[in-house]
Amino acid sequence: MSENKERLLVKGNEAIAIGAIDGGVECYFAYPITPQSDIPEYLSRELVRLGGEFVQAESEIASINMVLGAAACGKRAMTSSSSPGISLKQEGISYIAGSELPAVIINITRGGPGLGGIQPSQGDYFQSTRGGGHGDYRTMVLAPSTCQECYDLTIWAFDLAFKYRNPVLILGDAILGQMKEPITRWKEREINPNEGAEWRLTGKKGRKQRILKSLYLDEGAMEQHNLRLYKKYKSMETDLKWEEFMVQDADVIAVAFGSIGRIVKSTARKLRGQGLKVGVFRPITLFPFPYERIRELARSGKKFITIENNTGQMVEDVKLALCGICDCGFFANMPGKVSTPEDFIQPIKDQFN
Amino acid sequence: MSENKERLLVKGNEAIAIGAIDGGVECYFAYPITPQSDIPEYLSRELVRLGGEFVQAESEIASINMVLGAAACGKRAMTSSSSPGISLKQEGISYIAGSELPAVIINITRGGPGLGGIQPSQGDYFQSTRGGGHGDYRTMVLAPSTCQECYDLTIWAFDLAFKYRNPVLILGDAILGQMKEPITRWKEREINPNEGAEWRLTGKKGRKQRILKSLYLDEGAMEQHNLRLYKKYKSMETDLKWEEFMVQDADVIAVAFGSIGRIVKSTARKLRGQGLKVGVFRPITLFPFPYERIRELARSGKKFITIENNTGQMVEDVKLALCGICDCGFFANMPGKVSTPEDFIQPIKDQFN
Amino acid sequence: MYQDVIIAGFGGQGVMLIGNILAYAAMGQGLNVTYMPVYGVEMRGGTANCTVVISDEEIGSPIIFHPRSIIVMNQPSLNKFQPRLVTGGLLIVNSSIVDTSSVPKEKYKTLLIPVNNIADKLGNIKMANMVALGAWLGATKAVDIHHIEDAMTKMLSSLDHKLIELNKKALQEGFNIGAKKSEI
Amino acid sequence: MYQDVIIAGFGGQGVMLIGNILAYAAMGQGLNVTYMPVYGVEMRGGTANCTVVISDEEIGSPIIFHPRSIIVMNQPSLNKFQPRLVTGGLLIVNSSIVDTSSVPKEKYKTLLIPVNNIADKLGNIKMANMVALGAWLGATKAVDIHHIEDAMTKMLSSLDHKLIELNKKALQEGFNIGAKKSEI
Amino acid sequence: MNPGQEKLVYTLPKCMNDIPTHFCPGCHHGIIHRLVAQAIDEFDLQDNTICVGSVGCSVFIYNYIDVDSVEAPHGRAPAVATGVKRARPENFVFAYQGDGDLAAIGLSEIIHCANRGERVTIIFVNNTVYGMTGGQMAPTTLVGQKTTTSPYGRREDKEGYPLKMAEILGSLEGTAFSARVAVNNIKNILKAKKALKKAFQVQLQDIGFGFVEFLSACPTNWHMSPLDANKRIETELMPYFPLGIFKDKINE
Amino acid sequence: MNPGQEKLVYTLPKCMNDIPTHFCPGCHHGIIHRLVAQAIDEFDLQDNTICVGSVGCSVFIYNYIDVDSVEAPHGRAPAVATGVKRARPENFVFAYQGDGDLAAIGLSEIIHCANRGERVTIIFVNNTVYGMTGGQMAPTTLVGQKTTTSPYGRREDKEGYPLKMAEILGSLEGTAFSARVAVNNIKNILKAKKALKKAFQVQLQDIGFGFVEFLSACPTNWHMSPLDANKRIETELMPYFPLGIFKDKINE
Amino acid sequence: MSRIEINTLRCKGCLLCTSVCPEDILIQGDDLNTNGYKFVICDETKKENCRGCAFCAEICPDGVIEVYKTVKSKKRDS
Amino acid sequence: MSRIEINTLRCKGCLLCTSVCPEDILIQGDDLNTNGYKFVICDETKKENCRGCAFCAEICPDGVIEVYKTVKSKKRDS
Ligand SMILES: Cc1ncc(C[n+]2csc(CCOP(=O)(O)OP(=O)(O)O)c2C)c(N)n1
Ligand SMILES: Cc1ncc(C[n+]2csc(CCOP(=O)(O)OP(=O)(O)O)c2C)c(N)n1
Ligand code: SF4
Ligand code: SF4
Ligand code: SF4
Ligand code: SF4
Ligand code: SF4
Ligand code: SF4
Ligand SMILES: [Mg+2]
Ligand SMILES: [Mg+2]
Repeated sequence: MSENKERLLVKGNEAIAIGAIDGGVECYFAYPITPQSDIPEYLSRELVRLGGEFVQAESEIASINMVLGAAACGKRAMTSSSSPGISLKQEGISYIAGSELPAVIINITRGGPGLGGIQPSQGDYFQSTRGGGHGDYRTMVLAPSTCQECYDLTIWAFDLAFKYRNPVLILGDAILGQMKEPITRWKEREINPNEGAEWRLTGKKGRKQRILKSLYLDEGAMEQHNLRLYKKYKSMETDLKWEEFMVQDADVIAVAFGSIGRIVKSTARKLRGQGLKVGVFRPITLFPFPYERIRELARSGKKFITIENNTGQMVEDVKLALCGICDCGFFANMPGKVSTPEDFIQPIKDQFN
Repeated sequence: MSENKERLLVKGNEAIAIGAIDGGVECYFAYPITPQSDIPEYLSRELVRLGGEFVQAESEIASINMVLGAAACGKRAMTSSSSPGISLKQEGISYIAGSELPAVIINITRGGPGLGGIQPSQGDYFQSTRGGGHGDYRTMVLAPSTCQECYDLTIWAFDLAFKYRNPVLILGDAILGQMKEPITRWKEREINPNEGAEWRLTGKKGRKQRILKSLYLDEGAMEQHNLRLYKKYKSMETDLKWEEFMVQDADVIAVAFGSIGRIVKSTARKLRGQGLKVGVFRPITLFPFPYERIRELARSGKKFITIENNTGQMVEDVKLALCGICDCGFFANMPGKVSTPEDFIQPIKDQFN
Repeated sequence: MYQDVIIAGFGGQGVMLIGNILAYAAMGQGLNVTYMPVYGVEMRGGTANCTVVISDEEIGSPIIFHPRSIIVMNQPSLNKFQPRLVTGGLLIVNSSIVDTSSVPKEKYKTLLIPVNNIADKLGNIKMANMVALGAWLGATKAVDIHHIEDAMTKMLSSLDHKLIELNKKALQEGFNIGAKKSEI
Repeated sequence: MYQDVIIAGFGGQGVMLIGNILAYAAMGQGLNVTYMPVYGVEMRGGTANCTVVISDEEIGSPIIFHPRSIIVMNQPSLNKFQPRLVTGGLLIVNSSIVDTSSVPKEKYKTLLIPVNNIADKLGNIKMANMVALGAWLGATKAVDIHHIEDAMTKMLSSLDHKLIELNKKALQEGFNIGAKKSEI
Repeated sequence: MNPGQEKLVYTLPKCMNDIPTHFCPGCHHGIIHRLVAQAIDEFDLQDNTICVGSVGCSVFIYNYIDVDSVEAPHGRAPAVATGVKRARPENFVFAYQGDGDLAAIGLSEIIHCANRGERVTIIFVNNTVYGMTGGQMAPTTLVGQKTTTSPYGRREDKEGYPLKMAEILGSLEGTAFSARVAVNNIKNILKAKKALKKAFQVQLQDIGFGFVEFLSACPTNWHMSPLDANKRIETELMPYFPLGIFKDKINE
Repeated sequence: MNPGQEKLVYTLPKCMNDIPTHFCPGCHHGIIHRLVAQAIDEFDLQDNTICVGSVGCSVFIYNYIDVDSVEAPHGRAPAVATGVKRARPENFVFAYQGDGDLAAIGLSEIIHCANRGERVTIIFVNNTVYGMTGGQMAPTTLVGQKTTTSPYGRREDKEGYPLKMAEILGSLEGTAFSARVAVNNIKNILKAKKALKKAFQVQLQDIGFGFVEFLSACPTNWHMSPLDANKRIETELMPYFPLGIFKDKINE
Repeated sequence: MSRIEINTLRCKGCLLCTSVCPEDILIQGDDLNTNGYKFVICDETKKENCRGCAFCAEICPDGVIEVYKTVKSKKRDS
Repeated sequence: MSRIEINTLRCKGCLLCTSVCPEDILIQGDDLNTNGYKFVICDETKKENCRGCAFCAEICPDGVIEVYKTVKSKKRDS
């Protein structure tokens, strides 16, 4: 954190909105839902002031499809919502992925299933990383754990979305969305007028017609399309990102993402205070997942425990990473339970036996 | 297959519709989509003739919510759709799971993502088994591989839905939905007027008010709710189901579900003809997944390959089952490619080296 | 006992109907059978096809890439499916409208039958499909003809009796030709 | 340096405001800080609370179950949060409206301050929150008072100058009381 | 009863629970809840009613009105109500929805439900904002009205004009009764009661779909005192959203 | 040109590709496609147009009309078009939707798009059935009409009456032009051309939302010969779905 | 004389009741209840005029008011 | 004499054109094209009457017809 630059005290939601502005968002479409409504509230004011487009859509479905439309024009387009609203966007997300369009989608989750509640939860990990919609597609998934990261990763998300022509999802929760923390803005808003010039729709003047679609009916066409997508998803591994916290000499590594990731860091500090060598591995890209790095750490003999604010989702990825080397412990902080560092002390300690 | 009973030559879709009728469906709500429209077409005729309710809803969302309403009244209620339509139902499915209501949901998949095509695909495995909607819920998932199973499993699905008060999903594909095969009806339609008497809504006459909901705002309430759900999902393992085909003496076991499961059986027969000891393990319940049985087989030294009509989804479950014992090969038949037994010969052979 | 066939032609030529009748008959005979149609928008194109597999064992795949026999009722179907027929397989061609010079004869057991003309002579060109089905049966003997007749009666129940009888005649005519031609 | 506090009261008592001011001031002083409000429907109930954590190290959890200090502006807040306060922690109670007999005094460093009355005397009962914040600062010295004043000026910019000055006075008054009382 | 003797003439409806509400001071939801409960009592329907709740500030309706209840996802109450009514035509079925719920995300469901003529009764609370989520713009927000997501006021050329649901639904064949009412004063409360009664009757008499739109104050998100908010109903809402009956098949 | 000299007076519009269609014999989609293409040519918009396709028998519109195109999920074309137009207000944006697409699953999207007055033009093809999926009941299916999912005929008391979209959308403030036309004979084709032109103009002149509903034959799913299906437009559809202009802000 | 009973614990001080009382009986008090609201009370000087019309109760969003009507002595018993 | 050209390969034999021709020039032929459709042809006996009105082309769903109009000799060149 640079001490010289001005720091702003903002909510995670606002940090995302500011990140979107600095990241060059031009079109933003959303429908209100707690605990993310600060994002549309901020952007309805600030993006509109800057000449960008904001439409409060009639529904989550309409908003994701407006994103599809704007993205097809090569604009940096975004939508945001929370769990039930994200469920409703699944068809649209699948279309955007299938049509290979860039889009940034924010999910500030709540507890589920159903109406559930607005309490913190990480229950949407599977939905985010395995493509909750139909078909064999993936979205990139970024999981911030501080307000600064909310800002940083939103900017990155736009770049990734255009790099891969694919939806990029930011997975936060009510803690991150609602807490305030100082952030530093480090990027000037700039709009690249040539972005997507090779594929975007502008009217066909001076060139051949372009068709952006996900329909593949001709024999063999869908097969080829799926194969190409598959290779693209594989290639995303060049953009893996994670944080390692005191893992070097650790005997036990706790794997946790997002808000739980930061809370577990507090736990680790406490346990270090008790003389236990605990480290934290915090995946930042949830898809692609840093399997290889975890495997590497495992080979050096460390023990693992996954801690999530759900009944066990990312732990499957960690197990797939550890496959054949060792197993992984798991501690489920039930969705709806607001976690504190104390909650994780015993589960981590248990790994030392 | 009993030779005495009359056999009917029907499509898989029709077998499901007939299974629904014999399974006692009272309310059916749907929206047309290929390749499953035979189901609403059949039931709009036959269920209505029997005095049941059919509404062609204005959308997939409306239809899943009509199911929610009818299920809340303790009726055997069903909806059916195909991939994009199922994506749209995710919010509703999450609500039904969260409200602990019984429902049967049919997904006769198509190829995705997006509009994709109506070709066969198993691209919705993750969505089905990991709860494509938000929150930490699961649906039971049954995967038939013959028209007879389409009929049988639909009947079973209703029983399971009421047993667990949970949505049960039947995951088929275009091959199963569209192919005709002889089936034998073995169950008489009967409606149990007392089903769900302990929880269903009827008007509160003579008892206390009942509230069916998924909202849990009070401190600790959602946590408890999620814990209870989690235990329920665990308990579903008493209803695991799978088919083993020549696995006893097999050196290599191919794991495959649904239509691919039956096609791989043909491949296995061919390979046996060539002297290779190949078996097939076909999970019928995809959630819960028969991890334990696969692990057992692995311990006896067999090799595994998973074959799917997607880029690799169930293979993660097989790997989780095999964790620490051995790895699992994988062959991806790309969605949209119509598979034949020949396609799988080489991949399976490769496992023998 | 195992047999499979792809039947293909224009939308109006009744290829799905004879596929269904064949499957139905096989079931009547106590055999295992699968019938797989093309479906959905593919049908808008104007051509249609279906695959029937008959066996006394459990049937794995209802989809056959290399069929043992095919019945092609028009030119596009010949072009599409003939290259996939197994060597030595049975190839039944509607020679009334297919350019017979384009039909390979050595690799396969090829039966060129002017089913349109035969049907026309029998009284209705629409029964060309029955002639073709009959020919296939004559050549393969895969299912007893009386089971086919039963199936036909059931499936065509909306037609009047006379037409059903005519269809049976077409079937028989095809059967005879198929049986004879394939003896050679 | 590490400090955390839960501030709780009725919706109208301005507890979120002083939480924000505190967080803002901590940031101004170059510290790490997190501010965590309750949000959503929970606010409909009529009570509100927030948690502020201040540290010169990276802050892990913004949520504190066992706080080191609490400021309770009404009875329900005392009932809810006092049991969670760490032994020896700082407990600041608005004794103007809280039943002081119900306040445990031994386990904690307890400051009973009639903030409503003090604010009223200073000219506006609405400044009770500032008195409370001042008292907490006086007792903890967690953040320099001039950073608080800067933050206040920024946050209350919509108010006229005179009111801001009054608020500063309330803050100072509270600070003095807090400092004095906690010396004892 | 003797002259001079006291009689309890107003207390909570029988089917209402005697508990504090979670609503903000001066919120009309509380009044409307009670009117609905009174109508249930009047037709003696408590034992026979199934209530479909929706998502919005009225989400806890089942805590207040003591009848069997099911919770619908945001906007889908008409679909859930359809499922309930088709499953149990013998029950009285009503749903209670806000304007975000009914006119934004749930617009398709309400129109199709009305158009099918489902025998259900829908209570629609139009407070021109999303109350529960903190005052965002609704499809019924007035032109020029500032909300948290229309900080410069609703602009007719970008966001369009507020939807008049009672009129739109009234124009559909399946709708048997549609009216717009208010509860800002006693006269209007009396009219609202009458309208509610009819919206119940069209279901009970198997005539068709019943609908009542309530103009409702949200002091919190209008940033007004309860009294000013109450006045706004008459001064700002009624000129655009006229009270009245837009369809009445009972009187046809 | 000399007397007696020949002149090509009718050929495909410039912006149409010269390829066979995938439509069934006698399907009106083909005629409507060409009318749209003619209008594009007339306003010289080919280079500037973005077409939003929908899911239904018209799904391949981009194969026929040679303009930049994006494919919307079933029912969501108005939302996609909104996204496109907001992103590129300088382009001419139109969507083409069937009656299942627009009036069933996409009802909410079309109404809100119209109500916002989005500067887009929507071509709506009402053939009273779901064509692509094999002839199921649509929201516009006539009472009594048998379809694969209304095998006993549409029942007004269960399925309600067909929705009149041109009228409903015409009643919204944001709609600048709304009309219902047919292409069953030359006279109606000429009227249809005029209506299309206006629906283009309201967008080009930044007046508001433009909408044209076409009554369209689906011989296949009506189980009629093309000629009989063409006749049904006049004998059965027009009496319920009157042709006409329901909103015209150009002439106001 | 008719009369009303106010459940002051539940009153939220919205004052809607004061806007409909034909006798201006209801006024805002000075005290806060435990929820922090300034609840309404009866103006002691006007209390007697209560007609038992229940307008106040009809409009109260929180169901705070019960109304007891006293049968007019002029009327016959019923 | 004006005239039309029919792309018989693309004609689907729907006969809509026959319903609008003021001169009844178009009739269904007997042959099938390669797509299996009985395409329309011009009635040789009436062909000459073609007005070049293009009604047939306007209504043809498949864009099968092109119309060539011959400028009337009575009119002046333009
Ligand atoms: C799918 C979904 N989207 C959004 C929300 C968030 N949400 C809850 S209530 C509500 C709107 C409330 O407004 P309204 O229906 O007008 O009711 P009010 O609170 O004003 O009475 C919204 C958007 C949700 N719960 N579910
Ligand atoms: C979400 C979703 N639901 C259903 C479908 C299946 N589907 C494709 S087109 C269509 C309806 C077509 O009818 P219509 O819009 O009237 O167009 P037409 O084919 O009649 O021109 C349906 C239901 C789909 N593709 N996606
Ligand atoms: S936010 Fe508005 S609608 Fe919701 S309870 Fe408060 S006043 Fe009522
Ligand atoms: S099914 Fe109907 S709408 Fe579709 S192409 Fe055929 S005739 Fe046209
Ligand atoms: S009952 Fe009537 S007169 Fe008496 S206090 Fe209430 S409103 Fe006033
Ligand atoms: S209306 Fe009810 S809540 Fe409001 S002030 Fe009067 S008594 Fe209190
Ligand atoms: S141009 Fe006119 S006259 Fe000539 S064939 Fe066509 S419709 Fe008939
Ligand atoms: S209208 Fe066109 S497709 Fe139809 S018969 Fe005439 S030329 Fe052929
Ligand atoms: Mg509202
Ligand atoms: Mg249609």
